[in-house]
Amino acid sequence: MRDHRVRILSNAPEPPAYWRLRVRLSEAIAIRPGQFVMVRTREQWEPLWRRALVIYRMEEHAEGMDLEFLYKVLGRGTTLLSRQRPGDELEMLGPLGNGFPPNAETEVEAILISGGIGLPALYLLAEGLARDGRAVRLFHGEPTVEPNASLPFFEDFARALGPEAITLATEDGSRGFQGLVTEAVEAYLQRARPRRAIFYACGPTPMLRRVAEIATQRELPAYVSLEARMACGFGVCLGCAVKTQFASDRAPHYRRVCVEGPIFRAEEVIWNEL
Amino acid sequence: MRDHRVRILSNAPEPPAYWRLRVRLSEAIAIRPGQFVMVRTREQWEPLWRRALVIYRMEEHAEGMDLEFLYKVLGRGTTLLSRQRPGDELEMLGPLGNGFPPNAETEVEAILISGGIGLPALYLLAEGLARDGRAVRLFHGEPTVEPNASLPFFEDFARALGPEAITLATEDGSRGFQGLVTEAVEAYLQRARPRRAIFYACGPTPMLRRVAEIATQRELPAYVSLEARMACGFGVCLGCAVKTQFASDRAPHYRRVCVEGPIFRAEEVIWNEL
Amino acid sequence: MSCDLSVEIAGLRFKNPILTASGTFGYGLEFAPWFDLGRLGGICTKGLSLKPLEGNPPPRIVETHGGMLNSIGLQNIGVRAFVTEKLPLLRQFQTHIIANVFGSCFEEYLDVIRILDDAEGIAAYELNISCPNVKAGGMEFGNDPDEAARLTEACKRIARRPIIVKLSPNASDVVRVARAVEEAGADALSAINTILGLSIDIYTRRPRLATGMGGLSGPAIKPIALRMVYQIACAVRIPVIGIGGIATVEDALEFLIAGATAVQIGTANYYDPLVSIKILEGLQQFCQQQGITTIRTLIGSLQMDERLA
Amino acid sequence: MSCDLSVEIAGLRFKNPILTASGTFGYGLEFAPWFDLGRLGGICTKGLSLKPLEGNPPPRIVETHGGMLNSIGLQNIGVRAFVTEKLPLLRQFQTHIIANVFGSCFEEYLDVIRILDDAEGIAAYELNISCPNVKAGGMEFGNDPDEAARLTEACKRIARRPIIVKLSPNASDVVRVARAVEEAGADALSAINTILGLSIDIYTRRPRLATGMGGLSGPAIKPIALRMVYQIACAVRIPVIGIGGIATVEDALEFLIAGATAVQIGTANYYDPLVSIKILEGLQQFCQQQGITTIRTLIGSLQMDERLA
Ligand SMILES: Cc1cc2nc3c(=O)[nH]c(=O)nc-3n(C[C@H](O)[C@H](O)[C@H](O)COP(=O)(O)OP(=O)(O)OC[C@H]3O[C@@H](n4cnc5c(N)ncnc54)[C@H](O)[C@@H]3O)c2cc1C
Ligand SMILES: Cc1cc2nc3c(=O)[nH]c(=O)nc-3n(C[C@H](O)[C@H](O)[C@H](O)COP(=O)(O)OP(=O)(O)OC[C@H]3O[C@@H](n4cnc5c(N)ncnc54)[C@H](O)[C@@H]3O)c2cc1C
Ligand SMILES: Cc1cc2nc3c(=O)[nH]c(=O)nc-3n(C[C@H](O)[C@H](O)[C@H](O)COP(=O)(O)O)c2cc1C
Ligand SMILES: Cc1cc2nc3c(=O)[nH]c(=O)nc-3n(C[C@H](O)[C@H](O)[C@H](O)COP(=O)(O)O)c2cc1C
Ligand code: FES
Ligand code: FES
Repeated sequence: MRDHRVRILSNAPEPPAYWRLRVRLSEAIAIRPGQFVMVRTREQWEPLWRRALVIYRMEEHAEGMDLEFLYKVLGRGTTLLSRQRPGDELEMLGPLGNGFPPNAETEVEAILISGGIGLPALYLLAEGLARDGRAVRLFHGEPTVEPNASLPFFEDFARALGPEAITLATEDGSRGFQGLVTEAVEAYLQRARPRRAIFYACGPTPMLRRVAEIATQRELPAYVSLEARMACGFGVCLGCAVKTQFASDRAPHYRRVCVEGPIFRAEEVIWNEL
Repeated sequence: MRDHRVRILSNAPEPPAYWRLRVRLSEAIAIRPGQFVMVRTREQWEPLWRRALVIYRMEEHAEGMDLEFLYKVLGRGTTLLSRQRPGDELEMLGPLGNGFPPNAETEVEAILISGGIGLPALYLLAEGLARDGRAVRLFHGEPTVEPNASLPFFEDFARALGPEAITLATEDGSRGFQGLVTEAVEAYLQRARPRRAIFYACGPTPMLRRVAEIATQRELPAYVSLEARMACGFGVCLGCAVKTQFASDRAPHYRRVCVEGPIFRAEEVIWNEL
Repeated sequence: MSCDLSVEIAGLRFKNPILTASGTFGYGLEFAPWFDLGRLGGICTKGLSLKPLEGNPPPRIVETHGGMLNSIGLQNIGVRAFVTEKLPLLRQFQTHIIANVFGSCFEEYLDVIRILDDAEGIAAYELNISCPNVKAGGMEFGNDPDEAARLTEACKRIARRPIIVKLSPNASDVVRVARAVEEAGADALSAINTILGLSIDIYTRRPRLATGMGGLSGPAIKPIALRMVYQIACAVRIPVIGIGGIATVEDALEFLIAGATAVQIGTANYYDPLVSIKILEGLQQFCQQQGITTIRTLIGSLQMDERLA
Repeated sequence: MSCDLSVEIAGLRFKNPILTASGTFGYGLEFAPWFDLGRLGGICTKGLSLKPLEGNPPPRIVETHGGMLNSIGLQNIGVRAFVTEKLPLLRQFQTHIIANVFGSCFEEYLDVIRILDDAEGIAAYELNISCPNVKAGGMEFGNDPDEAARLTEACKRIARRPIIVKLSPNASDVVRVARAVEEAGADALSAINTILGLSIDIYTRRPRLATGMGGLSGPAIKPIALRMVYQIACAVRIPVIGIGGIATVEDALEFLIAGATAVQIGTANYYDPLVSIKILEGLQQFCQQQGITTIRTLIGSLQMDERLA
């Protein structure tokens, strides 16, 4: 964990509704899938807090390392970020958070589920599992997607997993499966009946809650990547607390999304206190 | 006076210590020499206030009008401005302020005096007087100037006035006259003894005060362009007040630099209350 | 369907709840080149005193993070010049003119009101009680509930128009002052005025304002102002006008939801002369999107857990 | 020539006046990966209570212009766990550890201090009196000068280490509280804690913090904090530690010039974990540039026109 001064290589909008940011670090650092950074622009006085971005992709090379991020422009922080140009510098604290646990068992199919801007949390995981020869499927949901738009993130995942391993769900049926991504997952489970499976999910809370329910019903393990308002990202403000329960015999208590998370086992999260 | 949304054409550093900004307005507007604008970048939350910049040069053309500014990077506002790129938009309120009065008399030599970033206030005035065939001299002071640096602003004035009409003074003698710009003016007055002259000055307060003294000693009229902290620039905050006295029989009272100024007659300014 | 934005305060109907704050909108006329003043719910004039006031020596303002300090010193042309020079032009606009009034002693407040009472085209008076009370050794009127109440009562007795008392956040207990002036007959309250602050030039080791301390305004104070407005609105029955750091339509909505019947836009006018109209349009748009047919359903709709309030 | 940055507070010598504020620096150890904690003048720990506290439900924080609201609910591991798990590691750094202490009643404050008194490696106690006093119906201890004084006295009586009382800006009259606790024996004061504020979600019409209101901190509050620190420093003879919105070396210098003997850096640690060291280095540099040989000549050097103060 350091406060890296990084240089922007590219920063541009990308369909359906994201921005892709590529930056260069002067050194290679160890990153676990699902870890994030806290970022701010140079001379940024407002907003005060840095913004959390999960590390989408990375590439080591002779000059150090390039990192890629996928983000959605929502408010002040991401608007400011979207106005930065190649050559501009960012301050990037990281890597932060626990990241996804390594998958010890080999015979298990990894089912990755994302909604909207939850997607970038899953790429390094997908790539790593595929590299290890595991079975991996990605289900990704969007509200809507232009029928003819090229989807660069799709190609990223297709290169890593093969195109047949990816399912796109759109709420309005504009492309792929019509319905919620969790419905696409359930349809798949009905159809393919994988013997052993594990869920990795990132997306809006209602989606994660539904993933947790499906996991419970089918007695499958599930990891979810949570979001919370973060002032620091490294464990000192206690602002990002979520209520969790580790084993049924211990009392529930707050854990920090930025340090003990953002990845939690779905059954440890007390969903109605989120 | 409008809040113009303008597009940056160029914005780059320029010796000895300034930045030159060129923007395009979609319409031509009437501007008096010495008038200013209040400017902020898009989505600027901090700093809160716009920053005052005098209109340095202008050029009308078929698509509207280009304005040029010369500025010095001092604090938050100008740092932010310096990080804007061609294509970015600015919000520009103006033109504001009274501007220099038209020079009615023809036989008078106009002596323009500037220190540091006071310079841009004088270009449109110089150009206008020269166009009208008046005698104009510019005296400009800098703390120091690289001996071999090209000085683009010098060329601007040289084109308008002829190079022989311009005197550069540097405090360390690195170029031109060695000493304060007001000393250069006095040396000139001693030497050339112009029969009738009028001063127009913009620069740091001590310089302006000295100009006022010289004007009083020699019984010459003098106009000075003042600076003040400005929250609005259009007369409603009353923050930019300076104490002035119009005629010896009227009590001194505060006037707004942004509306009744920034140009004042030197003898109207109560210098020890600035 | 467009939303009914009108609200009622002190028996007056305001076409919408967007007003501009005293001292940040000149005498109103300065903004006439920018937009039709008649679109505003109301305009609070620069503070008016009996005699013209020259104001404080410069520097009078300094920027801070998210705000500014001012010590203008209540510079104004005096109530008589206001009535003869400004009011005739101002009252032609279809909006409520609220005359902001102050004095350095009781009698001065009353004198200013008497003069205004004789003039046409004023809707109400707003008493600025954040003024040094010369008789009480320079303490603000607004610091002491009893004195604020006495002042309110005296003004109510003579004024032929409604009295809005503008509360000072520097009072020890603003809610107590609010209750006291309500009881004394105030028709409405406005809150907050600026918060006392300080800024220092580290090189000269002097305050950055010539007069020392000054009043803090702007987005920086919004959370504090909103909290106070909420607390005041809970404590009184008369309408409260919310002020403090409002710069966007979201800010204005927060104040309305917290219990303000209307809002005043202050410092934001300086860096965006069109901000009040932008907020008004944003409000109309928000209500339309949310299917709100009258703004009055929004006012005071904050759901605060009782245990927490 | 390098400047002597050391200052004395409550009989303790601090190598420099840059401390970190309670609740914004964890238990200190969280920052050990970032820099040598021994470079700091001191570290104020997260507030410690007798029993571990779970804290408030989320959302606990919200960003505002130039600041943030928090309602963490004083979550902490409890004083005993602090003494056994954190202190042994923390006291190895060459800096003063100040234990920030609170309770929901008098006895709890005393119990916490008793436990800490038995431990090694603590320099002083900082009493957080901005805590709801359960016995006084949830009112803050810090709101009432008499109660604050009684608490200070009780703590002084038993503590074997100096007591710093941390003042609440939400008190009706912070200067009166300052005077009262000085008289009750406080060795030093620190000011200010967070200012009560509110932020509302306009879509849900609920507060953005689960618990309703929260404490405002960050650059937004600096002018207010600086004003209060100046007023307090003028009113008491014991040292004052300045807190509130410090983010740059200029900010820290303003507080020292206003009369603070040292400062604490709070919210800025969140967005820049190295900020306290940057400020320390900036301070050293400033003194060198200005030819200041001891920081003590700077403290309280504000030239305020007497008529204005
Ligand atoms: C560990 C972690 C990793 C993250 N990784 C990524 C990433 O890789 N890419 C990415 O795009 N984002 C990511 N996020 C979310 C990202 O940090 C936020 O989107 C960002 O902070 C928003 O900042 P802002 O300044 O643009 O918006 P703000 O101004 O802070 O607020 C956003 C605006 O949108 C509203 N808003 C915020 N969230 C929601 C919501 N869920 N629904 C509706 N309105 C909302 C707010 O109320 C506000 O009006 C991550 C968050 C966490 C905690
Ligand atoms: C009518 C008018 C026209 C102007 N035209 C121009 C122009 O054309 N070009 C231009 O460059 N500037 C011009 N200025 C000045 C310009 O507005 C300021 O330089 C600018 O506002 C500084 O903003 P900032 O945010 O960079 O600095 P801020 O952060 O606001 O403050 C500047 C920093 O530098 C310090 N500082 C400010 N002034 C001085 C000083 N005189 N000496 C030492 N330190 C100082 C401050 O204390 C602060 O630390 C004009 C001003 C006025 C009133
Ligand atoms: C420069 C300035 C001058 C002001 N003058 C007055 C005044 O004359 N009378 C008054 O009641 N309030 C005055 N105020 C206070 C504002 O009306 C308002 O209450 C305060 O600024 C908070 O709102 P804001 O944060 O939106 O600016 C003044 C404020 C500023 C910034
Ligand atoms: C999230 C958070 C938690 C805090 N917890 C405590 C605490 O436990 N005890 C305490 O005395 N002050 C606490 N404070 C107050 C700070 O120590 C400090 O007084 C205040 O934040 C103002 O300083 P700042 O603006 O630099 O942050 C906390 C502040 C924040 C933001
Ligand atoms: S974001 Fe500060 S503790 Fe997690
Ligand atoms: S800058 Fe506001 S009145 Fe001149």
